[in-house]
Amino acid sequence: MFASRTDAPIVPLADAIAELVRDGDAVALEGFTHLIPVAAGQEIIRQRRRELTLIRMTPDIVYDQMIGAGCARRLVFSWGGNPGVGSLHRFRDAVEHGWPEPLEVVEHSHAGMANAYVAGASGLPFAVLRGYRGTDLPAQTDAVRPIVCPFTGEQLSAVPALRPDVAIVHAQRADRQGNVQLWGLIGIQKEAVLSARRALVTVEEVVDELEPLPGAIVLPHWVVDRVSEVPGGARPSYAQGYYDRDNAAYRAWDDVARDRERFGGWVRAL
Amino acid sequence: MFASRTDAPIVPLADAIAELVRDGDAVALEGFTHLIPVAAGQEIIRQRRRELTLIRMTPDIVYDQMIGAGCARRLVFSWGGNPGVGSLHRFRDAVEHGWPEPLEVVEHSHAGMANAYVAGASGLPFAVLRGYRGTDLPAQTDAVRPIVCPFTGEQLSAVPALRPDVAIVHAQRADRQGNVQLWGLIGIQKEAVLSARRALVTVEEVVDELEPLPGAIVLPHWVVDRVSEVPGGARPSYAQGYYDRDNAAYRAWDDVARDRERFGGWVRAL
Amino acid sequence: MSWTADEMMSIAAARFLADGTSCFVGIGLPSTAANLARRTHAPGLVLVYEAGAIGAKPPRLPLSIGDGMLGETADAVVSVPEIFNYWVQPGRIDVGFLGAAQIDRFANINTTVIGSYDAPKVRLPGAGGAPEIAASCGEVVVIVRQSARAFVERVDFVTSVGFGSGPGDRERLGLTGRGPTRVITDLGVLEPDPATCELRLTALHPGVALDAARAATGWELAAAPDLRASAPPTDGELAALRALTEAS
Amino acid sequence: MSWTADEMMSIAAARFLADGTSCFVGIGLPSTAANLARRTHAPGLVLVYEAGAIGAKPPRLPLSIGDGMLGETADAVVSVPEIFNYWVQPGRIDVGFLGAAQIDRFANINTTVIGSYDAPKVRLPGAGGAPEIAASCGEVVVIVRQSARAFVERVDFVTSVGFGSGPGDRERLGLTGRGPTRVITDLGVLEPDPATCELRLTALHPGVALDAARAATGWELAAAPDLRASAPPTDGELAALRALTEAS
Repeated sequence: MFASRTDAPIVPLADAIAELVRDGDAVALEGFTHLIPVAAGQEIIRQRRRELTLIRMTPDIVYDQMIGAGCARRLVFSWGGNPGVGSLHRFRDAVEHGWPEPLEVVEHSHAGMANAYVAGASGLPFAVLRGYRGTDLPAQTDAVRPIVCPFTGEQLSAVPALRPDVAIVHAQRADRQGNVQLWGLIGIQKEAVLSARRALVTVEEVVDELEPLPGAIVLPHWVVDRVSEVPGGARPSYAQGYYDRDNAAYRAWDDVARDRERFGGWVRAL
Repeated sequence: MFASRTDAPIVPLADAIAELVRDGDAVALEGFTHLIPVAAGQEIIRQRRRELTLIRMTPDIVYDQMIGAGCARRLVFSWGGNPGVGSLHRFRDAVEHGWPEPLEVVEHSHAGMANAYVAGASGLPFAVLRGYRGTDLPAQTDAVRPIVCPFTGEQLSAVPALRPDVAIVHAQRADRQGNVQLWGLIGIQKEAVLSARRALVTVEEVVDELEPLPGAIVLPHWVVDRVSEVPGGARPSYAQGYYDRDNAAYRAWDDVARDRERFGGWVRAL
Repeated sequence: MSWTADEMMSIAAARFLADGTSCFVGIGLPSTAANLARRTHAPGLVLVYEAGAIGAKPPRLPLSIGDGMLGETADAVVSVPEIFNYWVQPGRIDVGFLGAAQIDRFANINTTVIGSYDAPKVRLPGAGGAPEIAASCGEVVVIVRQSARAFVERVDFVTSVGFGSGPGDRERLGLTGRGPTRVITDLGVLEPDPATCELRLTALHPGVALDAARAATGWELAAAPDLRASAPPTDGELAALRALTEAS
Repeated sequence: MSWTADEMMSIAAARFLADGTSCFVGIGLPSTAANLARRTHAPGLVLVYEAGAIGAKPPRLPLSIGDGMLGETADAVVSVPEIFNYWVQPGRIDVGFLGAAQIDRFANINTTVIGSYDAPKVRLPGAGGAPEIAASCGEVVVIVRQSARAFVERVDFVTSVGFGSGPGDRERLGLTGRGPTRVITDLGVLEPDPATCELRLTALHPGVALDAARAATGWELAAAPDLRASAPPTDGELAALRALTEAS
């Protein structure tokens, strides 16, 4: 069920994707605006994975690319947009016009989806939150059900655990054993890795020693299946301590994604 | 319900206890073997608080002292002993012989009690865990009830939220605004503070600037009601970066606590 | 100095943020107004961003809610589950600051779809943190440009609950916060009628006619008996706002 | 070299810990055995302590499960809720290493009270992390000195479930781990009979007679047909153990 206690092999990204990601898998690429595993997502496009259930709280450019390239059958998400810019045009084209193919959406709020990951990481079948009540979201999904407090009788909402087949996250560093260190805004990465059956971490660099840093967390090698060294693997998002967010690239994507032709050219050039 | 956004006043410990801890309160002194707020507990003894519901995952020497001194009517806990030494004799005397007065116990497992704090900190009435099933604990408490997953039908256990009137923790440092920084084994301190109606933090020192440190967490001043500067306030437990655990003192307490007379002398000398 | 309607909107919104309160900030107009307030009358405003930054002090306007400077300048950085479970859900945040694609007369917000859910005319980004912010923050301030397309009788999709279908709904749903107390637009300010929970006009920005506000609203917009005129932006407010937006 | 029965017990327990596995360690005898294993045949053993230290490498034996050196030498330090929710509960830990005040023929463990709960003869420390460790770790190894007072027909209080009242109980209760696979004592080793789940003697330590083990057990102790003799401690094992215990 979970990764073995042995070292996490450090392999090229293409090998890691080939080994861990299969057609039809539920795949979670996480990174809450920071450390987004963009290179790994684009490698999934190159390897022409199909019928994936793509899971991500904040699908942005890389998911727009994977959806437009036809990798996805379903999207599980809580906010899908180009932050600070506008729409994800490939995502909208798939939902509004079924191009390149219809996309089933399973929609959460951030709080609901974060708690679904927490339940998965905790080995629980569901999580409880104050949320969704009075909104139109529960009517559009099987993933929200009422639950009653056995002590107070109060009604709350339950969400089912997320248990991806594969989680992929990007981190700043790993050591040669495969212990992973990330810092800055840590988002939902730990929960994504711990909720998944298999986990891949791409890193800016592999180092001999993970010197402790303020705000850093460590994922032990035995909960990680593969590590790939991919400098710049989070661009155009950012990796604190390595490079800044390329806001111009987010703006530039808007033009590429608006037009099917132009997007097709982008995919061929990938 | 929660602390205001204004600075947390930095006041002498005696004033903080007088202001925040009232007879009959539910009081949680937390610190999981590290950063135990011993000085604050002993000040509660000095101020002769009575009828308290004492809450603590791991009641050890300082709770043995408070129970023996007659501060407590009820104890909510998950493991009560002198770590590495043996029994808490004042705790046992209260439970086994009702001396100095009977002590009602509400008993959890660590996992159950930690999740009860998490529910309190999360504004939820209960928490869910895999636990207690098949044990004799649920029959002895109202604080464990079965709950069924609304998605899988699986049966799990629910525990009610802990919502102490007052939480008291010890930390390494605070700044003059009352922002609190602690590092090392952080235990359950954040959850204790966030689950409580009022919060007091004793610190080793008040500094101008909280320079970031590996593994450190910060509690913003607006979730803390009072800060007291009490160097050595966690002795004989330890404060990482300041002093080590005084294992001899834990062993020595065994003799003091075994004998009611000798313990009485200890209280009078406090 | 002269000013634009958007500048008036951001300044009017900023004025409602009291110093020493905590504010959950979304990207875009809310972030502009909250950062303006922190630079003018509310230096002690605690900015909380959903990416996990508590007490962020961004030197310029972030383009994304996860912009690096948010974490680097924050008093504390926590995980995304923690920001919602330990900070938003218990009601620790005084003001939730939201935008909207559609808002209706009972201040319900839609950021999910225009048209039907199954065959949407426009697929919007979705809920994000808004439903729980709207449910649990002490109060909610909405900032949105006013138009008949955005201000509708009934939203196509209730992403975040304002007052549902009227008085008593929030209590019935167990929503712990007070809900939307103000909607700030480029034309004026709307507030819920205490008796009916229906949004009505309580202030008009300088130079805006009541008819213009009514024309930009998809329901029969009522005006409060004591309809106020917003004070024009001061030079200080305009200078601070422009310094902020030009820096980003 | 000669050795004590306690030394034999710790060494026998350490031998069962395979290299490269993860082990949830309680203070006392389990900690001694686990740290010995890490210093002898299992340098890759991952020690997890309930105070939140994952991959701790203590230079000496900690007196408390929250001893500072645990955090300082750990690969990762997490909160107490996280250690139980993200690490123990999902079954990430291979071996849960527990002590006991009482243990019964079905390997149920009591660390709560001797006598009745409401009027206990002896009030013990209580559950701590044991119930969930016993429920969720891949398997459980118990280390306890053998005596008729500790090895009872039925524990006075089930703090942690072994096999309940026999085969099928763990499955019925939804306990995800395999439960106790070995009980290591100062006299020998007991393991559950695969058919009945009843603890039976599978090994005797050097110099211990079967009758002595039976006399130290509160039920009719059966011996496995292939009853083994534990290998005596090697000089290396004894030296490592004594270096460890003398250092603390």
